[in-house]
Amino acid sequence: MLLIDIISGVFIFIGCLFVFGGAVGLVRMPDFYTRLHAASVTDTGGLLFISIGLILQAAFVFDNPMAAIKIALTIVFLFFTAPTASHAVAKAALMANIIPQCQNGKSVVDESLTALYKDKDKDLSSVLMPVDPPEIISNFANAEADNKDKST
Amino acid sequence: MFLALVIVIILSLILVMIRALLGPTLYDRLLAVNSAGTKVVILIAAYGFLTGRPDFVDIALLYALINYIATIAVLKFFEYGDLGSGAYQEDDL
Amino acid sequence: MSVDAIVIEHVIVMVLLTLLIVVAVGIIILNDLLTAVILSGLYSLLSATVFVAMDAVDVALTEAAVGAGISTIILLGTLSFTKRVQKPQEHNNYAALIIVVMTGGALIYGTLDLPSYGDPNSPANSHPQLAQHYLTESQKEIDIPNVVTSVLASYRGYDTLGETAVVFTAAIGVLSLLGLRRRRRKEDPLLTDKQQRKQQNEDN
Amino acid sequence: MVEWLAFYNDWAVIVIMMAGFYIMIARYNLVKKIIGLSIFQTGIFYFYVGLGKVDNGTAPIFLEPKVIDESAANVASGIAEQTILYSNPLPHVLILTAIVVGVATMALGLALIVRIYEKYGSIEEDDIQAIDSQFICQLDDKK
Repeated sequence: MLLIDIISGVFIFIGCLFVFGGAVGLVRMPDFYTRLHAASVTDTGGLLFISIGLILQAAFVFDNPMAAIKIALTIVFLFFTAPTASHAVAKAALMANIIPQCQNGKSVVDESLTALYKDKDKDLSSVLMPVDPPEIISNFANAEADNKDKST
Repeated sequence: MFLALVIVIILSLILVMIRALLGPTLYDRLLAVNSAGTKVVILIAAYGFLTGRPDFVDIALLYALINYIATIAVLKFFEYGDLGSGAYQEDDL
Repeated sequence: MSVDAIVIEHVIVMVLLTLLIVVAVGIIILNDLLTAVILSGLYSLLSATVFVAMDAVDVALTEAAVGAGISTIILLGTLSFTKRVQKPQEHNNYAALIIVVMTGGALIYGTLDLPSYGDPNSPANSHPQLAQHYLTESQKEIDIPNVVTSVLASYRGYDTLGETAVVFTAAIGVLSLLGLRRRRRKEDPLLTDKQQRKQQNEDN
Repeated sequence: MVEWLAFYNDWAVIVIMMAGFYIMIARYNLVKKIIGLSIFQTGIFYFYVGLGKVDNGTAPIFLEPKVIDESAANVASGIAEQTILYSNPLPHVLILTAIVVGVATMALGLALIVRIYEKYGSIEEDDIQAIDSQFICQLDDKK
């Protein structure tokens, strides 16, 4: 009994770390997509670990196998639904022209990407490739030049 | 152990609620509510263990499904401005 | 369970109710209707947790199915037929605030005579012909382990019949108001490309 | 527990109810009013269900006798022969009915709002009243 308590306690502790870290990330992250990343990944992981701990407790300590089966079903359903919901949120946000940002607040992706993504007739293979590094550098150079112009 | 679990989940629920209330865009709020749904599922399951009767996990099971349905309904509304498939009307989305 | 367990349960209920107050205030302040609908979904999620913490698991099940599922969906359906943005209000309504504060003060004065939360000897919990009868006799009389089900379906079956009548009347009312008619699709030049493509796909 | 904390739940419930009440009478948007109505309702639900809660009690679903013995053995404070306590099932039944009726009411109100929007083109109360008064003025002019 003690062994089971220790094992499930370790699982629940790991899950608590995941869940709490995800919640902190949801508040602290600067951008929608980073928040999405923080929330969805840690929710799924935290749920998995906590549920494993609860299953161990239900099956061995509480002697209630039905509850263990129900928690296992919860894991199965949430592993289908939670990533789907996260994907749907991300897709809807991309459709609504919310653009991923990088450190200095400048857009990583060209705004034309989202416009092209909506237009399904065009060939997306060229767009979905990452933008050429020289182009990004030139974008940043332009942005810095703009900033200097504004400051002067 | 279960008490610590419940406390951690309530704390993270508070954090998630801060994002749901402050979130600059609607998608932030929706993401926060979706995440809160997952946390509520864990909270209900853990509360059953805390009070010594883990029979009530089926509420958590139901919640896991209902939360998904609500999120998808909201997203469908975002994307098409409508819940049905027949009328595509212009609105001020 | 010891005294500590009671304190823990009380504190959990208190914290959850406080969170509910915060969400309700958020619904008051924020102007976007879609935000209000999303927050009311969050409200239903929290409220089912409160019901679980108050030992009302059947109520929590119903609230989960009805509050979080059906209410959100019918509110969204209404928003899809009407406007999404609430008109911003210029003035705060101080008369309404005064009325609300006075009503709340009167109600709080009324609570001072109530039995405290979780009192097993309160009149509602110790009445020999209601709660105690259901708890002690229903296993013999009806033989269902869930007391709520036996009270709902047998002791108070006419209540449930009346509830069904009310729901039926409401369904008739909704159908006669909205009808089964289809909304006519307008050929609007302002439709976005995606919606136009969807429309074409449906026509083909 | 501290004396005044015994009433904290009731007061929180009253604050929730008053928040819903404030939305209903101070916000002009009709959909917002319906949301406020549902908040007011849930405040009443918490009040009823909270009245039925019994300390040390569990949900009113009968346990197997074996579990009763185990939980009695688990009680560390040494109350060996204590019968198990259940919460009051009657408020739960009433609230079950009330939730379903509340959703029916809400659906009816939302259907009315859709009809109002089709007629008036607005779901703001002051707009609707302005249109109404304009209409009445036109009738008076015709007379």
